[in-house]
Amino acid sequence: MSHPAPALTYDATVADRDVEVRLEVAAGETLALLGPNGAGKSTILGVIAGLVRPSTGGVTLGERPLAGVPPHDRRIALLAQEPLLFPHLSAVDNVAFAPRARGAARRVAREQARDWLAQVGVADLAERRPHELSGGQAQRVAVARALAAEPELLLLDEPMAALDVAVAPALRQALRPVLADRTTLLVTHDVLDALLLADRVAVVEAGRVVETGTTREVLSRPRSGFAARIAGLNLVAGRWDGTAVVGELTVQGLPADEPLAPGSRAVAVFSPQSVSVFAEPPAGSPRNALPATVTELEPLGDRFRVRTVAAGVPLDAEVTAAAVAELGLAPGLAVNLIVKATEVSVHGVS
Amino acid sequence: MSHPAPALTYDATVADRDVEVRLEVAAGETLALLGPNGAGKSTILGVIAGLVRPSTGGVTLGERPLAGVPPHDRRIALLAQEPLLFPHLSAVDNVAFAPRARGAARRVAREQARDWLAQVGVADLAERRPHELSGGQAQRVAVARALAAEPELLLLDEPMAALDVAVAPALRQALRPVLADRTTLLVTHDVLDALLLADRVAVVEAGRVVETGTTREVLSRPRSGFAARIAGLNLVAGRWDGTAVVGELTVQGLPADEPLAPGSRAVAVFSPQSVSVFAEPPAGSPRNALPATVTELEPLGDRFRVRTVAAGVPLDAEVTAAAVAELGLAPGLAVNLIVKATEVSVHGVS
Amino acid sequence: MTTALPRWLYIPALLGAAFVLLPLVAMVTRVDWVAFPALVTSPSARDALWLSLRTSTASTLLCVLLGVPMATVLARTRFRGQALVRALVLLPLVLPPVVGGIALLAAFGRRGMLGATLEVLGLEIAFTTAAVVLAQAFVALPFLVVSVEGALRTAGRRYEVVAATLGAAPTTVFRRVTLPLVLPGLLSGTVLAFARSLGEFGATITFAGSLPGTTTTLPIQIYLERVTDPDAAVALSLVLVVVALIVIGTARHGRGAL
Amino acid sequence: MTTALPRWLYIPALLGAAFVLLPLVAMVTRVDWVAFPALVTSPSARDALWLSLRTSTASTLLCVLLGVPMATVLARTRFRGQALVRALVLLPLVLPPVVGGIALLAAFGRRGMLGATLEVLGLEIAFTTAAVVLAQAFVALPFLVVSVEGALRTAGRRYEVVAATLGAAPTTVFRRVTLPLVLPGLLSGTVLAFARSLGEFGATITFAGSLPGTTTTLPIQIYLERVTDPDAAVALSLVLVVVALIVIGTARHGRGAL
Amino acid sequence: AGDEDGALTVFAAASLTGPFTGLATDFEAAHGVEVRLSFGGSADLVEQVKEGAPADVIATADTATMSGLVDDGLVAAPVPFATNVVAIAVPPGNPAEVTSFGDLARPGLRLVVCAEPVPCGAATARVADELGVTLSPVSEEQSVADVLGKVVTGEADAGVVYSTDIEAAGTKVDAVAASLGPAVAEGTNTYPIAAVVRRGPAGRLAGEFVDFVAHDAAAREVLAAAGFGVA
Ligand SMILES: Nc1ncnc2c1ncn2[C@@H]1O[C@H](COP(=O)(O)OP(=O)(O)OP(=O)(O)O)[C@@H](O)[C@H]1O
Ligand SMILES: Nc1ncnc2c1ncn2[C@@H]1O[C@H](COP(=O)(O)OP(=O)(O)OP(=O)(O)O)[C@@H](O)[C@H]1O
Ligand SMILES: [Mg+2]
Ligand SMILES: [Mg+2]
Repeated sequence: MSHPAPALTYDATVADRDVEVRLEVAAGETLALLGPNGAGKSTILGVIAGLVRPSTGGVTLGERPLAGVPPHDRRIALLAQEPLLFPHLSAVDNVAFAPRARGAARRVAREQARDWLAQVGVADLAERRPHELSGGQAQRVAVARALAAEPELLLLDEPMAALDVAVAPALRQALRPVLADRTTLLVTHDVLDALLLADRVAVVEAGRVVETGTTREVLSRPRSGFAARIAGLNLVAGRWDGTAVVGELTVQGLPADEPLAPGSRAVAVFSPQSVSVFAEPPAGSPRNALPATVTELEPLGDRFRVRTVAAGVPLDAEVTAAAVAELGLAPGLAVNLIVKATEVSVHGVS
Repeated sequence: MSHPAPALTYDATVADRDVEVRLEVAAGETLALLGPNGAGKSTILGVIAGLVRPSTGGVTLGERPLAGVPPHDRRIALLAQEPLLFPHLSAVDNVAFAPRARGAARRVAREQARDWLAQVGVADLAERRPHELSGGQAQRVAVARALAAEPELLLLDEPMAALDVAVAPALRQALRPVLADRTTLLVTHDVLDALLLADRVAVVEAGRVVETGTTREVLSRPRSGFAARIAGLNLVAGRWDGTAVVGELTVQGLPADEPLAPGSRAVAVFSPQSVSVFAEPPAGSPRNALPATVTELEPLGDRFRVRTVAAGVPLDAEVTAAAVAELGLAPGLAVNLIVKATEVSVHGVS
Repeated sequence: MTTALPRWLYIPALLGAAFVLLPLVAMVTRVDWVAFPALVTSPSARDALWLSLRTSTASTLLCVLLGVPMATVLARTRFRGQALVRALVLLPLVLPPVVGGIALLAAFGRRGMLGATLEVLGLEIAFTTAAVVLAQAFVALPFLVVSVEGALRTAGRRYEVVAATLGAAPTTVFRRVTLPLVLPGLLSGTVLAFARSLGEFGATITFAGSLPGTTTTLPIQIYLERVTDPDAAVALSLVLVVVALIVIGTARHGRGAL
Repeated sequence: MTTALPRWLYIPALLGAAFVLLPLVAMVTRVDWVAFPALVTSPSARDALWLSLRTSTASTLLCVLLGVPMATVLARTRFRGQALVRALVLLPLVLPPVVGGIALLAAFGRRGMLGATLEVLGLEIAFTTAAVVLAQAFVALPFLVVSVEGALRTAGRRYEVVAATLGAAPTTVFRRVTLPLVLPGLLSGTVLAFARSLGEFGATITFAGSLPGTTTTLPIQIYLERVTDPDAAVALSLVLVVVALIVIGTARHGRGAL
Repeated sequence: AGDEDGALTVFAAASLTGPFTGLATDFEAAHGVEVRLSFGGSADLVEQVKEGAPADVIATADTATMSGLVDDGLVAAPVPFATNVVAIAVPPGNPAEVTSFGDLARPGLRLVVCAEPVPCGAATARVADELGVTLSPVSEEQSVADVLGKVVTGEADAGVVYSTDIEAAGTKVDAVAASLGPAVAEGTNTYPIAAVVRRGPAGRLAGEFVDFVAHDAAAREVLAAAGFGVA
């Protein structure tokens, strides 16, 4: 807890799985790993945790090269893709395992464990054995168990899989403070996880890192095929004033999960699909009318992605080919971008 | 394959898990089970498959009461929440297991298995052992294995979990024809799965069915708390004319996954958040301007849900409180609902 | 995937290995290597070895045929008195083999429970090679049952359940899922049963007697030689050891290849 | 979760059960119930039973202390010659117990390899109660090693890996994950080792001789009585059977409660 | 062992179990010491003594086995103290109607004998030789007890064991009277007893026990009553 979070340098090859990757995670930073099935995400986590032996290269955590360091000495906790709860221990004892392994007294460890269980919303299942839990419940207990290890580096392999939609936001919120002061690698298939929990994103395809960058960069201007399929969001940063994010642009929206304190840093997120392009600002319910200039038109099958700049902020809209023709869209044209406030989710930025 | 799909009647209690449910699935119908973690979804599937003994009540498939019928004689295939691939068999032999158990020759069974593997996009992994597969790859092989069983009743427990976003649509498409002529129960956390694959939806909360109905009803007018959190979509049915779904209303949109043949039945789906409310039809990129009459205003925290009727079709919009005030929205008011075509996904209906 | 073992664990492990290996090494040092070839190739030794191999193979086969179903029923069903049945089935393990021989006589002997029945059927078991096989199977069967039942329990039923939901009938499940999954346990059980059969002495001599070529197995030959020719006894013991090592080694190798 | 067993499986299972149970039943019918109480409560019988219980307990303890680490090292590490070591460790299973006794004498006897060393230390092992314990442990150790190694292999390393990533040092992993997970296998291994110790005869009589109260265990007593008093032998065998049943039953019960 | 704690340990051949148990009690009464008895096959006992078993006195079933100890200088001069003769034992009622040694060669008869290396087996072989009878036993057992066991259970139609064993078995077996005919000498074993030399000269008590068994009149009577020949 008290040691400052160390930085991670990863440069290793796992030849028989054809995974050859270089990655850096700064101290305290959370890096999201995105990529299709079989891309090598779990393999990377396995190498870092000391469970998969790289054929060449290795991993350095802070000043420590981890080659030859056994898993339990790495101060790295791994939440694997399967929950793998210890079948002979109750939920609370599963979570108390790491505190007890660190030397905490049984009572203290169980108390901490109960706190963690409460944070992931399954406090009432503390005494259950793993085989008495549903799939999602087991997944949550596994998350609590990994968090309770309070490691220097946290590796989370799809922590939100199997969770119901009502729980995921709550869990995301529980994770945020935990990840804030801890170096973390987070494997996810969900852009929202990346957006809300990660500082930077690395996209892995077929065993290679095809793109890295800050979450905003990658999600708003994806260069890799995979990222483009799942991201391409508009992001506007600023401070929350109670109804809008105010920065270079003012964008009204609704806080996504938690209540935001006015004045706090926030980012407004909305998809290009939700952006309408008008010649003139119309009268109606949409709260956001942003004057912008078209910079580029990019065909996307039967649609076009309209790239614009509004007060220096790049914003995209996605419209049909018919709309392009009707509005005569072309680079240099001044337009009004209309976005409904209910389509804009606002997230606090720590 | 050749037997006509039977109907399912479920009326059973599992006392120690507090799951007490009545359900009917018509012959050939696909029922989606939605609900939070621990609601009892997997338990219901377990009872149907004959793996969980109900404390009272039972299950009838077609004319057959299933009480006392062992799992293998039920002609029911279950894709469980964990892939549970046979560790001693390669991927292709896992999938070939059911055909071979039905008596197919080894070569024939393997050929069928390869087809199924190709359909879920992992044909190249046929010879791999389960421990050499990534999480998502294993999940896909498990889906193929369940489908290859060609049962009278198919039980799928979160078939899309662990799949990357790029694969999910393809798998959904592979599932559609399979589910079309087969009675199916599908547990999912994803509304889109329910929408695209199911005829009807049942929402389970805390061991009770709190809502059932056609997918359209439940997803567009959810009455239960859980469904409301995840659904509330606008659905407009009609025939696809190449650019729009034409029915009582004409709604332009983009086919979601597959190319649609003009003239085929289709449904346009868009969320209330994407619907803007205008006093007058504006000029701009949005392709859909639908005259409607406000029927009701429903506060939703800091937002309002505006219920309207357009040409007899109920359509909702979600707007901020400020917009309600500015536009003077009230029941009876005539408005224009504006929806971008890129926000409307069009799905073929079989 | 690798995790380290506690260091201290190696100390008792080495001690244990020394405890088992030392006597074997000590015995080997007593072998008279000059006379060895003659001793182990004498006709009586060759007869005994050949008989031992044949009977042990037969009894192991019998153990597998009876023991695998027994283990499966014990591991996979529940019935009244199951605990008692399991304990009784394991009894030959605890019974001094001589007592086992007495019990076998009481059942299958000429004056035994089934004696009259067997006589009517024209079956005489006592003093035949068949008696050797029965005696060996009686003492070896529990080894197989224990190994396989343990493996079945540890493997659990999850995969069998999956197989059933895929429409596989019980026999298919058993053949294509259960057996392959417990193959390591079955193999080590088979090795144990074979080894125990190979070493069986007390029950054999009590139930089957000792006639060269018919019922004098290698252990009985060793026991006999011990009195007249201790060198020969040690030499034959070594042969037994080598045969056992080959069997165990082969089985482990096969298992490794799975 | 329940799946059916193939019906035909019950046929060989019942045959197997009959094969084991019939001799036991036949033996019981031979017991002279009138004389029974006197026979089994004679001082020599009581001495022998008490000695058997004490030595079997001690040897089982020794087996657990040495065998669990051995099994763990065999199951969880790889080293050159591992296959050979494993085969050698299993050898006492195949060795006729008498040969085992000879080997023990060769190692620990007065004329044995360590004889001189032990004599200097003032330790005489052969023909003492300690020798009984060693002889029993020698033949029983492989049972424990096989059971525990099998359980360790079937349980796999997945949970140990998880424990390590949670920061648990090897000793913690071993104590809090490995051992609890293989507890069923450990328990049945312990029962097997105890049972085998209780029934041990050949190695004991060779290595420890037969001195009433010191080395005459119950099986040796039975062997001796067999000549003079077959009724007593059968009665004592029954006592052994009952003790074994109690031990096995208790252990299974404990295991069930886990 | 023995002397230090005032106890005397006697190793004796299994066939001596009956008489020696009585003799030990008598000796204990007379000398106020505890006598501990260990019975077994003669060869086994000799082997044990060679390996350092704590015997003070050893009595074997023939002189050949004892000679091994003499050669190694482990015992003082052995004293012959009894003889035993092999005889034919049959199940009660003699179902196979065996009346002479010659009958044992009858085809189909299930005969069980001791293996040749065992003293009683050696005696049996000598008798068969002398009488010119070719035996084809169904089993050659390791010990008298095993032979007797097969006769008692009726597995065998006849067995050759010591006459003392038939005596001790009481009604469970019958003896075939005068079965050896002229080969009695060949069928007779001489039992020697000797004090074990244990790190220094044989203990006084051990010598006294040897004396007692070999020469005490009461002791001789006990042996005779058990069917042993006492000269
Ligand atoms: N033990 C193994 N031996 C050989 N290949 C393996 C092994 N485990 C995984 N692979 C392969 O290595 C590649 C990377 O797998 P990995 O588990 O890292 O993927 P992933 O990115 O985590 O995928 P997912 O999203 O499906 O979990 C895959 O092609 C997989 O099939
Ligand atoms: N073996 C069991 N014994 C007792 N309770 C159990 C057992 N298995 C599950 N439960 C409980 O029964 C309830 C229903 O579980 P079920 O697995 O059906 O949930 P689910 O709807 O599938 O949830 P999820 O979305 O997390 O998979 C849960 O509260 C769970 O804790
Ligand atoms: Mg993965
Ligand atoms: Mg579930």
